[in-house]
Amino acid sequence: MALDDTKKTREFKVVGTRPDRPDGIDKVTGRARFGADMVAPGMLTGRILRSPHAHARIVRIDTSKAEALSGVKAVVTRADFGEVPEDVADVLDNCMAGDKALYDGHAVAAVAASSPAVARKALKLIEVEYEVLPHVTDVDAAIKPDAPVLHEGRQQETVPEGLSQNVIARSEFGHGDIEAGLKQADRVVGRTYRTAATHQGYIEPHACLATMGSDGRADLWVCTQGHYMVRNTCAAILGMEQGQLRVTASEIGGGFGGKTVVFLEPVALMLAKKAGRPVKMVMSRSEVLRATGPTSSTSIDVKIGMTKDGRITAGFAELRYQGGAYPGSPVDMGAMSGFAPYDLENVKTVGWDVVANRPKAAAYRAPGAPMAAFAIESAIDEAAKGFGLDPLEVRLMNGADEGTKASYGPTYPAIGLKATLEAAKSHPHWSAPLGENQGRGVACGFWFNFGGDTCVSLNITPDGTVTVSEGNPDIGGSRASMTMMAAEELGIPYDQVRTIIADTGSLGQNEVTDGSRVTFAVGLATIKAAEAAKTEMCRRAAMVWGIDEEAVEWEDGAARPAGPNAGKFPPMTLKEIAAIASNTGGPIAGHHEVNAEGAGVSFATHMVDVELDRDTGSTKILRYTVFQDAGKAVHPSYVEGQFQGGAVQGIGWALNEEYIYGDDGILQNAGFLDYRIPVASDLPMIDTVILEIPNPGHPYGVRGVGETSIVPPLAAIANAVSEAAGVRMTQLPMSPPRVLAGLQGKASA
Amino acid sequence: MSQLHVTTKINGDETEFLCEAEDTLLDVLRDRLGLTGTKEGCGTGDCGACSVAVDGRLVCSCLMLGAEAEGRDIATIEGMATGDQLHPLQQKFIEMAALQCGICTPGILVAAQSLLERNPDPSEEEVRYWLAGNLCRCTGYDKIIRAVMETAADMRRAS
Amino acid sequence: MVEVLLWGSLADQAEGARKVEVEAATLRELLDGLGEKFPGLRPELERGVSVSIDGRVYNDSWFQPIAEDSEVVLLKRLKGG
Amino acid sequence: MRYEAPRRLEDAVSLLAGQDGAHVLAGGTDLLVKLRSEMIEPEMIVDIKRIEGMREIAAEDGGWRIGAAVSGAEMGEHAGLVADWPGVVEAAGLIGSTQIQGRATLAGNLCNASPAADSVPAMVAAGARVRIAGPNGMRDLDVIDVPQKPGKTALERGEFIASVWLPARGERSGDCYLRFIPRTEMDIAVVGCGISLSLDAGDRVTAARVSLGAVGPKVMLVEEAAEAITRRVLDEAALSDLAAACSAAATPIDDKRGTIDFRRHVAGVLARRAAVIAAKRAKGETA
Repeated sequence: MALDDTKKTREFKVVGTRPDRPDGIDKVTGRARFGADMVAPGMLTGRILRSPHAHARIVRIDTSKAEALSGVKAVVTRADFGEVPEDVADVLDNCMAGDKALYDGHAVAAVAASSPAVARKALKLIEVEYEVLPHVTDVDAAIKPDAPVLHEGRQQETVPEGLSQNVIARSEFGHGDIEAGLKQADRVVGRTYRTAATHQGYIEPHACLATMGSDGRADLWVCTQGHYMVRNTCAAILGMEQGQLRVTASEIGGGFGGKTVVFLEPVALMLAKKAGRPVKMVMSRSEVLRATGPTSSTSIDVKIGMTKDGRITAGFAELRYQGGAYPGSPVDMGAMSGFAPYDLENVKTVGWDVVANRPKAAAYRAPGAPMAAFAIESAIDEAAKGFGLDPLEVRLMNGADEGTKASYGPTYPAIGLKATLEAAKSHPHWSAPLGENQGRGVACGFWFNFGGDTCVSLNITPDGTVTVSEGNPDIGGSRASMTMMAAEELGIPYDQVRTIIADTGSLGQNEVTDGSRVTFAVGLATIKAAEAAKTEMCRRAAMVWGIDEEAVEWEDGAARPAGPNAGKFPPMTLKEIAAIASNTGGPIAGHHEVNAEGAGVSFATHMVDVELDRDTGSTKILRYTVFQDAGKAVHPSYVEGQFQGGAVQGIGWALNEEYIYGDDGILQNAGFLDYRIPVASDLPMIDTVILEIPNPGHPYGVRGVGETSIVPPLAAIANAVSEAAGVRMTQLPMSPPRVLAGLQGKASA
Repeated sequence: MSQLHVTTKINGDETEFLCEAEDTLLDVLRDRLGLTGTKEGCGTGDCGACSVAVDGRLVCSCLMLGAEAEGRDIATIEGMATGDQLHPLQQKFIEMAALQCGICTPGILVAAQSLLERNPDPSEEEVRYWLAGNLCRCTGYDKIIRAVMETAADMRRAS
Repeated sequence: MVEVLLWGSLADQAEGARKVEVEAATLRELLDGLGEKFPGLRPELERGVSVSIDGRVYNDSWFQPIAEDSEVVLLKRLKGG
Repeated sequence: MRYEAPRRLEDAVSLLAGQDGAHVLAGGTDLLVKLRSEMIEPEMIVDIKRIEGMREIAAEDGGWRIGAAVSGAEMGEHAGLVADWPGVVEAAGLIGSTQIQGRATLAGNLCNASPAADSVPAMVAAGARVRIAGPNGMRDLDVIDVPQKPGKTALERGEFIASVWLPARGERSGDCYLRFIPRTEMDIAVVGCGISLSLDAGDRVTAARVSLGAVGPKVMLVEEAAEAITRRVLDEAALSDLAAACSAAATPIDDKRGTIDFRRHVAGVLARRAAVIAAKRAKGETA
C-alpha cells in the first residue's frame, strides 16, 4: 500500500539533482547490448513468412520443399501450436495466423536455418495457398453493415443491433444533460476530426534469442518493455509452466508502448524447441512497420457548447477507433481522457472499438488520448476564438481543480492543471510577438498513470556499497532514478549505489514498463526496500550496543542511538555495519513486493508557434514550450527528456507521420524514407517548465510523466496552423497538400 | 560460393575477415567481427544508426559492401574513446542526458565527431542539418544539439 | 452500504441506474456484490475493471478498504503505453 | 553473387559485357537498398571505384569533368566546381543525409533512373553530358537522354558511365536547384526544379534552361519555360509566366508523396524561386 506519511516537505539531498546515469558509459561506447547484439554457440537464424494479402483464408501451407533445403533446421506454422488460454488467443493468432491472414504482413510461417541466406531462400520455398477475401482498412468504412467482416461472434453485448460485426464494443462516459447544456450555449462548434494511424517509431527493431532444451526448460534474451509479461505470455502460448522459462531483458532501443506485447518471441521459442538449437530473430524495419503495433486511426465527432464569456456548457464527443485486426483499440481511454482537464456540468463521450485489416494496435504513449485531445482541444479553441476570447483564459475558466468531478467519474485530489495554465500565461513565450503567416497554439493534456505489480531487491555488499535489482527495463534513465531514491533513503552518496535490471529468475512478477509507472511504482518499492534494509541495520547496531531495537534510528547514512535511555554510542555507518554483517547474523538486504496502486494523474499545457509557407503549405515549428506537473522531479534532466521526446513525437504525428494503405490494402510506406518521423533539422529547441504539485500517493510526491507529454501537441499544433492559415484544420497529418488546399479555400482541409 | 578475403584497418587495428559478396559492412562489423556498437535501425540508409567513418568520410555502413572495405581505414564507435579516456562528446552526452534509450547514440556520436573535425565552431543550424540523417525518437534532439555545441566550445577553449 | 457510480453505458446493464448501492467494506466485496446484484454487469466485470476510491485508482487490491462515505467510481480497465 | 573491383576501364567493360545481371557499383546508396530488399538479385557487382580517374575532378574546356565515383560531399568541397555550378553541387548535396552524400554520385543518381532524382534536373539545366565507356569504346550523351522511363536508361549491355562533364559557365550566368520535401531533409523530392540562365548587362535573360523533376516519367527540359523568360528582365510578370509554363508542362501522378494538383502548383513556385536565385548568382551576388 502506498505509504501515507508523506515525506514531501523534507529536504532532498540526492533527489532533484542531475547525476550521470549508471548505464551511460556502456551506451556512449557501444558496449551496451541491445536485442540484436546477443549471439549463442550453434545459433540459427529465424525468419518469418508474411501474408502479401490484406485479408485471405489460408487454405493450405506446404513446407516440404523448405524443410528439404539443406541448412534448414526447423519450420513452424500455426499447426505447431496447441490450444491456448482465451486471454492469449488473439496474441497467438497475431504472432502466427490461424485460418485467416488478417492484414498485409501477418505472419503465416517461420523457418530456422544455419544462415540468413539459407533462411531467406527457405521462405521462398514455403507454398501457401490463399483464398483472397475483400478487405477494409478505413475505420468509417469498416463500420458500414456491408463491410467485409473479419471476425464472427466477437461483438460485445454493448453494441446495438444492426451494426457490422467489425464493431466490437461501445462505451459511454460522462455526466449531466448534453442537450440541456447545448441549449444554454450562445454558440455550438460541431466538427468531425480524423487522424491517421502512426507508429511508435522506436529506432531498434524487435529482436530476441531463444533457447529451449528437450527438458522443456527455456531461456529468452529479448528487447522488451516487460520481460515478465513476455515470460507469462510465452509460457501460456507454449503450454509451459512460467518457472521453466527465464527471460532476460536486453537494453531496449525505445518502446513507447510498442514493446509491451509479443510478436517474435513465441515463434522463436517454438523454432528453438523443434531445432534443438538457439534461434535468433531480428525484424527488418519494413516488418516493424507492417506487422507490429501502430496506434489507431480515428474518426471523431465533437460538439462544444460555449457562452459568450467562455463557459463550456456542454462537451460531447463520439470517437471511432480502429484497433487493427483484433478487438482492443484504446478508444475507451481516449473517451475517458479527452475532457479530463475540464470541470464540466454536462459532458458525454461515446467510444466505438472497431476492427479492420491492419496490424493489431499496441499501446502508443498515453494510448488513445492524443487523438481525443486533438479533436476536443481543437473544438474548444475554435469556440473560444469565435468569441474573440483568450484560449488560455477560457481553459483556466473551465479548468479542473481539486474537488472537480472528472469527466471520467472520480473527484480529483490535488492536481496541477491550472498551475500549468498559469505558468503558460506568465511565460515570455505567451507574450512574444508573432510575424506574418505565423500562429500560436495552446492545448492541455492529461494521463492517468498506473502502478501495478512491482518487486525490488536491495542488497548491502560486504564493503558497504549497495546493489538494487529491479524488474523494469530502463528506457529513459530509470536506473538513475532508482539509484537516486535508494541513495536518498539510505543517506549515502549516489555513487555508492548500483541499480541493475534483473531477469525473471531473480525477482517476483513485475508489471511492464508502461503507464509512466516506473518512477512512481518502482521508486516506491525501492524506497520501501531501503527502509527494510535500514530497519535490519538498526537491529544489528542495537545488538552490538546491547540496547533495544526501538532505541536506534537511521540518520544521514548511519545508525544512531535515539531516545531517552539509548545511551551514548558513536553512530555506526552503513559501511561499518556491512563489515560485521556475517558476525551479526549474515548478509543484509531489504526487499519489497507490492501491487502499487493510487498513481497520481499528470496534466500538461503545451504552447507552439508555427510559420506557414503559403506557396507550398509547409509548416515550420518556430518555438515550442512544455508546461507539465511532475509531482516531484527525481532527475530533472530525464523529466525534461520525457517532455521533449513526447512533444516531438506529437510534432511528427501532427505534421508528417501516417500509415498509407493503397486500395489493395497493402502498406505503401513501410520504411523510414516514407514513414517520415521528425529529423533534427525540422525542429527548434523544446523548452520545458517542470511544475511540482506533490502526489499524495508517493513518499516523495512523484507522478508519472512519460505519457502526458504526447497528449497536447497534436491539438496545440493544429490550433497554431489553423490560426496562421485562417482555416480550421481537422485532419492529421497536416501535410503540405492539405494545408495548401486549406489556404486555397477548398473547404476546411 | 566462395567467400571474399578482405584486409582492412578498423579503429587503427589491421583486420582481416571473410565475407559473402552480398554482406554489407554493417553485417561484417556486427556478425563477423563482434563490433555490435554499430546498430541497424532500417537497413536502407534512412536512420543513421549504422554510421561509421571510412577514410575519414561519414557513411552508412548498411549501404556499403564488406568487400569494399579492402585497404580502407574504418572508424567505429568502439574506437572513439582512447583507453578509458572518453572522447569529450561521449562525456558531454552523459553529463547532459543527451541520450535516453541509447540505440541512436553510437551513430550520432560518430557523426558529431566527424562534424567537429571539419567545423570546430558549428551553429545550431549547422549541427541540426549535419545530424539530420541520424534519427532519434526518444529525446526530440534538443539535448543532443546542446551537447554537441557545448563540446565544440570546450574543445575550442582547450585547443 | 456503499454508493457506486457506474459509467454511462454500464448503467444500461444495471437496470438503467447510474448510481447503485452495494454492501461492501473491501474492493473484493464490492466487485462480488455488483456481480450478484446486477448479473448484467458480469461480462464487463469479467473483462476486468478499475475502481476509483476517493480519487485514487485501484485495479486488483481485493482487500483495499472502502468506507461508507468513500467516493467509489467504476472505470474501464486502465492500461498504459 | 560475385564482387569484382577492376583497376582498368577495359576490364570493367568486359566484366559487364560478359555477364547477365551484372550491376555497376559506385556510391551504392541506391544499389544496396535494392539488393537488400531483393528488388534485384545481381549475378555480379562491378565496383568501379578503383579504376584510375574515377575519383578525379578535372578542369576541361573551361568546364569540369567529374569522375563517376566522385561523391556529392567531395563535389561540395571542390572550390572551382562550387563557384561555377553551385546549382549542380547543391543538388548532389541534397540527396539523403550527410552519410548518403559521403557516397552518392551523379552517375549513380542518374542511372537509378528515378524521375525524382535530385541531381538530374540540375545537370540537365546545366547542359551536362556523360561519357559512357562500353564494348565499342567511349561515347558521349546528353544527361537528359540517359533516363528513358522509371528504372530504365539508354545504356547498352556492357556500358557504364565513366564521367560527367559540366560545360564552361558563360559570363554573368548562374544556376540553382530547389526541391520540395515535406521535412527539411532526408525525403525524396516531391517536385524538383533546376534552372541555369545568363543575363546581359541590363539584367535581361539571354539564355535559360529550365528542368523539372518528379512531375513526369523522367526529368524534363521545359522549352516553353525557358522561352517565357528569355529576352526579359526577371520581373514579376516574367516570373509568373515562367511559373505558369512549368505548371502547364508538368505531367505528375498522384502517389504516396504528393497529388497532381499539388505537384503542378509547386513546380511553378519552385521555378520562380530558383530563377531568382540563379539570377542573383549570375550577378555575382551571393544567394
